[in-house]
Amino acid sequence: QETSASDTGMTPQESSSADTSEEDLADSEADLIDELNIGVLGGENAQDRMTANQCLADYAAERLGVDVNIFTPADYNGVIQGLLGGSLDMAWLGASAYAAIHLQDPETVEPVLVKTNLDGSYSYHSIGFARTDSGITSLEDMEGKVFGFGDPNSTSGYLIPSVEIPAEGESITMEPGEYFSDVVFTGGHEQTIVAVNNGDIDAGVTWADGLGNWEDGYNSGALRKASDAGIVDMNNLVEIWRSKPIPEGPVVLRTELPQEVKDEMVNLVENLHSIDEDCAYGVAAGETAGFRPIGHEAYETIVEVRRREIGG
Amino acid sequence: MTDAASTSALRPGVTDAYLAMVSTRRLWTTTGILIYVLLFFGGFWIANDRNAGGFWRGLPQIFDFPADVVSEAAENAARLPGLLLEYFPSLIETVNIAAGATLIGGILGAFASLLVTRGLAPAPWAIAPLRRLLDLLRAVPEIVVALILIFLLGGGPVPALIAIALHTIGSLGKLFSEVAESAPLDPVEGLRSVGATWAQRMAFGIVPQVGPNWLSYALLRFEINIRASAILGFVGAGGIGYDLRNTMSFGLGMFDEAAAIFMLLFLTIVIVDQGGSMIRNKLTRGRT
Amino acid sequence: MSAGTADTMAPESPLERTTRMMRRKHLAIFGVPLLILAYLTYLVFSFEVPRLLAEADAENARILAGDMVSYKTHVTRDNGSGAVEIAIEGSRSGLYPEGESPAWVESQGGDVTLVELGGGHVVELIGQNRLRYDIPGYGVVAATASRSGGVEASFPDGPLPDWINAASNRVAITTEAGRVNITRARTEVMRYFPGWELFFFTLDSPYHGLSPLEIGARAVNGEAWAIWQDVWLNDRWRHNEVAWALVETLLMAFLGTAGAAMIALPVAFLAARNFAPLGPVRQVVRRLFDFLRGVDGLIWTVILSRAYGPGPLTGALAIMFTDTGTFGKLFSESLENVDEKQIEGVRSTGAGPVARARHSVLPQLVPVYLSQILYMLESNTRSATIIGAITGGGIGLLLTQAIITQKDWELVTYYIVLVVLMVFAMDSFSGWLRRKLIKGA
Amino acid sequence: MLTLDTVTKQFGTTRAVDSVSLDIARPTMVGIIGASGAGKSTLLRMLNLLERPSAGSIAFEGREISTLKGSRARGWQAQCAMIFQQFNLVPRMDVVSNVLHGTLYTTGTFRALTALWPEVDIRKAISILERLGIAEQAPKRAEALSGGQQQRVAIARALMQDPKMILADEPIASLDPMNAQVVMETLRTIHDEDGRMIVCNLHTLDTARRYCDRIVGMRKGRVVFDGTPEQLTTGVARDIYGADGTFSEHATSTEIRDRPAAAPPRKAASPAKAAV
Amino acid sequence: MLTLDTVTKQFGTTRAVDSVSLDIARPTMVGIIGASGAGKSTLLRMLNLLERPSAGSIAFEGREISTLKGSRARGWQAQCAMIFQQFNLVPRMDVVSNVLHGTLYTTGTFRALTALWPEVDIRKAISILERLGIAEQAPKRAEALSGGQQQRVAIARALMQDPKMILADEPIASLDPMNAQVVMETLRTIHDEDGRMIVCNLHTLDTARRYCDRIVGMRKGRVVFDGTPEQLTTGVARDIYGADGTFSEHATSTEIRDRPAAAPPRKAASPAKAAV
Ligand SMILES: Nc1ncnc2c1ncn2[C@@H]1O[C@H](COP(=O)(O)OP(=O)(O)OP(=O)(O)O)[C@@H](O)[C@H]1O
Ligand SMILES: Nc1ncnc2c1ncn2[C@@H]1O[C@H](COP(=O)(O)OP(=O)(O)OP(=O)(O)O)[C@@H](O)[C@H]1O
Ligand SMILES: [Mg+2]
Ligand SMILES: [Mg+2]
Repeated sequence: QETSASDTGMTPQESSSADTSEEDLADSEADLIDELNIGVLGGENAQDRMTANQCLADYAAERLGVDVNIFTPADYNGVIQGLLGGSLDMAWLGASAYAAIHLQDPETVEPVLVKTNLDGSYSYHSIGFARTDSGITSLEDMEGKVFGFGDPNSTSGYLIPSVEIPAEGESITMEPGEYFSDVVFTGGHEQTIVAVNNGDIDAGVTWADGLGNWEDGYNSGALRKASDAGIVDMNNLVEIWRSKPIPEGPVVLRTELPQEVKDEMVNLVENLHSIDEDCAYGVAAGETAGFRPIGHEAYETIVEVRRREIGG
Repeated sequence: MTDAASTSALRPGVTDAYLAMVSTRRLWTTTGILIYVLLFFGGFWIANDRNAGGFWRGLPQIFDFPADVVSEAAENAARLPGLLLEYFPSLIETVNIAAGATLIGGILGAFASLLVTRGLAPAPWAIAPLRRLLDLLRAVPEIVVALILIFLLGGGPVPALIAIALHTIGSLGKLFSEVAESAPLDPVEGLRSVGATWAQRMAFGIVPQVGPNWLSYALLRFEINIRASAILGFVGAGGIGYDLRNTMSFGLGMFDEAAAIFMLLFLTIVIVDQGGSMIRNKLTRGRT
Repeated sequence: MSAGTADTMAPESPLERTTRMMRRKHLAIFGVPLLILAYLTYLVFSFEVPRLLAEADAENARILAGDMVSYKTHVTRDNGSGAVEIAIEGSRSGLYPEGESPAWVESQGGDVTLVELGGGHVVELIGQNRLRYDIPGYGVVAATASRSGGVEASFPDGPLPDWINAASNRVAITTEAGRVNITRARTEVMRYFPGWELFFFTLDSPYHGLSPLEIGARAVNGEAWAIWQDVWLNDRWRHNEVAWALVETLLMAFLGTAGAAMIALPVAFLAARNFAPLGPVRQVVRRLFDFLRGVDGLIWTVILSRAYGPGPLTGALAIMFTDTGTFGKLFSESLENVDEKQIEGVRSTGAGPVARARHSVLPQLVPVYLSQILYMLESNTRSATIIGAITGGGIGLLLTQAIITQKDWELVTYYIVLVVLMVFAMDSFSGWLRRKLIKGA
Repeated sequence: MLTLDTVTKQFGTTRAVDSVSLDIARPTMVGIIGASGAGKSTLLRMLNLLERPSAGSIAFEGREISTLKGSRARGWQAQCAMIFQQFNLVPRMDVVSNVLHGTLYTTGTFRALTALWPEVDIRKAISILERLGIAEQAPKRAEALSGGQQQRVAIARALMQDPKMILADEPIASLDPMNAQVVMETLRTIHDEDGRMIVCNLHTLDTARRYCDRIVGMRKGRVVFDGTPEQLTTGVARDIYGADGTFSEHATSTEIRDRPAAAPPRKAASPAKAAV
Repeated sequence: MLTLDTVTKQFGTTRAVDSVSLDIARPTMVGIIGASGAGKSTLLRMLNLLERPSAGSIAFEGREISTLKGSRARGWQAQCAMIFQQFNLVPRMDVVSNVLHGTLYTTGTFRALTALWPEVDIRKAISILERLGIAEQAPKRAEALSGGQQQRVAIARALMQDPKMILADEPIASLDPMNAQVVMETLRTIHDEDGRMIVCNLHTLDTARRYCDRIVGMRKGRVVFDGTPEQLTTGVARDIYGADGTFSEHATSTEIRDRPAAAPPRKAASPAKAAV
């Protein structure tokens, strides 16, 4: 997937706008839009999300000369609806959530940037896990057990595992009551981890970068957060499945935004790492090598998968 | 008439006092209305400003979402009966949560109400603290208790049931106590005079009198609890709310299922609402 | 007394009739509780209560209760570089600046960092990857972490107690004094303190660690505004945003209730039998009210979030839609119960319909409406909390998100306290207004 | 002045008022008596256009009023004030506002909506209240007043209309004897001083005899007696009330017997004095 | 039997009962009379332990009862039945259940709550109702009965307690004269036939005179008269009621005057007959 990302280079305007003086832009764009609304997905509590992204909003407001607001809807669907309805202008989505929007209306948003890991890759994994003391170590042991997804719009928490797990074995299906005794949605990555840890479900899927050590919950991801917070003891959990690499979701902008605004935002986020490292850490929710341009093509596979799985 | 004129000349005080009263009243009314208008439009402006979408911009889009749902549902109209059947068990779970919570909350609320009613309470010193406790139970939104219990007990209907039941104890306890407070105490005194215990006095002297009214309030609460139960499902407590959230989240491709769930929920609410108000009318009118 | 003499076709004696009545009564007295019991039993099994009880984890409750009223400070060593970081709650906003540390963490020169957990518990972080933990009453645990060899630990003799969880790549020790985690990559020592950390000032504030007296003195010396700013814009607790969230929640409740009442007020006339003689119109309006109510705030919220996105307006409109139905129904019912005498009295003077409505109908309805509206305002304050959790606005969102992410229970507690206070305040405000407007004048 | 010609009112199958013809040439104080259900109220309500006759005509000063519609009908109502047994005040509003309702026909819609009464009207209302001896109650809510006071507020509202005719439907039926006397004397004084026509339903014979110039007896919707108080003998009363042998006039009395009946009612004490 | 020694009851600043001493040696029918507020009710309520005396002692058959607590207090209440002016029945429950409430002290709570009354108690309740002439009403709700019938149900409940003493607090004050007579005659018969002590508050002199053996007069909480009916002259009554010259015994009467007073009340018709 890395190649497909590098295919989408910068547009000419982007490089030129980078050195345009800020005041000019602020003046000329004031009447293009009256405010910019950024939606930020879940995974952390709403307040931390606000805190982490406030600096981005401040930079954007300064550059665009309009109010920039951060919104932290309760779930993926909140952001999706906001983008579809046009009340949100920008968001960093999961791949599946992007696909959902694209399927419903391809004209609504366009992907512009993607976060890259420290090693330059921009992928992560869906990790299946269970409690150590349950004796489950692989998908074979899960027959007749309860399996848990996260949010229906999550790529790693639903879309990818729902396609790849049935491919792991002849008899495995995702239909509740067939291979698994039940298949449930817990609502999110955090809920999945707690549900597995509590024994409410026998195994679940969540996301991790797959780098570093299992006992730390890997270098980043939902498991790491839960482990750091002391909610789970990684000794008590065991990895039972791992997906192929999943492309990181795109930063999207509403298509209808004026080109100048789009350029300005792309420029800002792409260079955020060099402008303000702390801010970039917050926006990217962890160590990152920065954002780099990407286009729709990188997500065609996911869109196709989603179309097949869910419809639309 | 001359008589009237002369007296009015003698006592102009009444007229002046009244005119003064009228003008202060007008001042208060005007100020009140101004404050209200200011609060409403100011508040509206703030809400509009802090919202992602603006009021006027969103107005023509209000039906976009229902239109999506309806069009997909219409395309797959043939599936609808099957879907209704498929999600019926979830509906039952939602209704069960509401019914169980109303039942448990109602029974405990009834006990609590007797403990906090002046004139009936066996321990008058406990009235004030118990009332505060009931207030607290009412004040905490169900969703808070439910989510914490989901953390402690895991997802599913039980946290929702407990959360709604706790809230129900608070609100029914208060309402029941208001009813009990207005019940005549003659029968209680009559029973006291024969040497009846507190429990007997309550069971025979109060409960038969307030029963129909209590039942009527409990039914109203049941209606409210069905809605609460659906909402809690939406945040992870099972039932039809859980399915609604998932199908809604899936969006296009699952909208026919969402439509079926909408319909089930809507019909249930309307049926319980209408049926409930019919029974309640009977209960409260069939008295006296 | 002489009833027994007339044998043939004798009407039932009082005793027989009483016995029959008693039997009917017994049916109800035993039947109803039995039905309730049966239903509850059914619920117990259909909701899998026994399984739930068996699996309920007291540990979670302990974490929750502990976290609500205490915080922990992490001392983290990177087992690769040997660098030590101290951070409250392990979060970046609570990071101690380079070179600063709380008194219980002591850099012993060289490579040794001494962490005192209190109660005689002392942890030594030695070099880049070694650890020594002296546990009073148990003994010394020593561990070395390495990329290749995992975590090699030595424990005092005897079986491992259950508060030590040791695996080849990870050792976790939880004592009453604190927690120690060693993995190949990191060593983490956590000490717990009661209270809400950094509630007023974050570490980077010049006022952190000052006593209230000192702060008071500085405030008097003209720093009041700066002090206030530091508290108000506190990076961790973000009091300003919490305050805004409360305002948003109240706004949703107020705008929703007031808007619904204003719409329902005139429309309700069309649904009242004694004011809308046209049957079909009445039926249509009534069904509309039923529909608005039946769709419920939850669904309205979901529907409206497409058109309006996240925020308080969406919640306010959702409440407004449902409550227009509720008020419509309530108002039209009160309209049907108005006292005709007063209206007739005004009518007999030749007053027109508008004047009649204003001077004889309205005075009767105002107190009824006001108490209904205020009651709904109270209840909508709670609803707005919930709806905010769905639409993405207000204190409800903060609260549910904090609960769902499950680590910031002190934030959860803070929000719950605020919500409860808000609801109490709203209750007493509406009670005050009710007394003022209805009983007063 | 007022002419009723075979006025009939049918409610479903009951004929509440049955071909009543009456002619009242001058402003008189007319009492209408009759048993419960005789049709007294219905008759009065038709005069005020609160009900429409099923048949027959009602004319005042030559103008047919029973067919008036809309604003004209309300114009007639404004000229023909009505007083009710249950006072029919707005209990939650203050006394003066209740009196001011008497001006609602002439007040513009905006004024009516905002209740911004002109000061001159307020002064007039209070002076009427003073005449009736209840000016002190002006700022109170109507519901805070005793029954007798409330009925006087209703009379004040009627006077506020400055009507050509006052209709009173059992104005004293809800009052105790003392208040009943005050109210009836007030009405009589208004009749005597202002020369307004008063038609008053009464259910007690002695009151009718004492205060009215002309008495109309009704039974089952029909007029069965029409004459002076003197002509109303116990025998006639028995006919009107359709009573059997046990009929006792006493039973319908509300008079206060231990009061000095010496002062002839026609020259009763001034209302201000009567109000105690 | 019953001895009251300087019994006093203070409510805030009012002394409702003030140092009342009484001694009733045999089961007598005692009437207590006095104006409203004289302290009659308070005295009776103290005897039944519905109130506790502020000072003084109440002893029954030598046992001090005013200090009894908990179950013992309820045991005394079970022996000392009380009848109220407002009947104090459970209006929504049937008559038999109301009567059976008289056994609540001895019936277990579970039995009572589940209405599993012992068959013998049910039979007894119905036979008492039969004795009082209202057995036909047994399965009806108490609220469906007339006042007189309800008071007889209350008496039945008292009899069900098989009490040593019956207290009656103005048992006939809410009843019409006819029913009042039936109830008083019932009480008298119970006294005569069962030999139970009856203490009965009354606010009419003639009733007290007619039915009681001994009359106690109270005024402002104190006993101001204690003697036989014969000793209760109009002069004494005037003292008790603190009435001025206009005091008319008539005003306190509830007797049915047009009934033949011939039959001496002591030998009144049997209750069954009295019930019409
Ligand atoms: N709105 C109505 N609808 C149907 N029947 C009515 C109505 N108003 C009055 N009636 C009937 O018309 C008859 C005359 O009633 P009306 O009230 O005029 O009698 P009344 O002489 O005023 O008696 P009362 O002394 O009881 O006021 C009665 O039989 C009454 O039931
Ligand atoms: N619970 C109470 N609290 C305060 N004062 C009381 C209470 N009960 C009675 N009183 C006062 O005690 C006095 C005696 O009252 P009590 O009811 O015993 O009089 P009574 O003779 O029964 O009069 P009545 O004929 O009105 O029943 C009265 O002044 C009454 O107001
Ligand atoms: Mg009438
Ligand atoms: Mg009394």
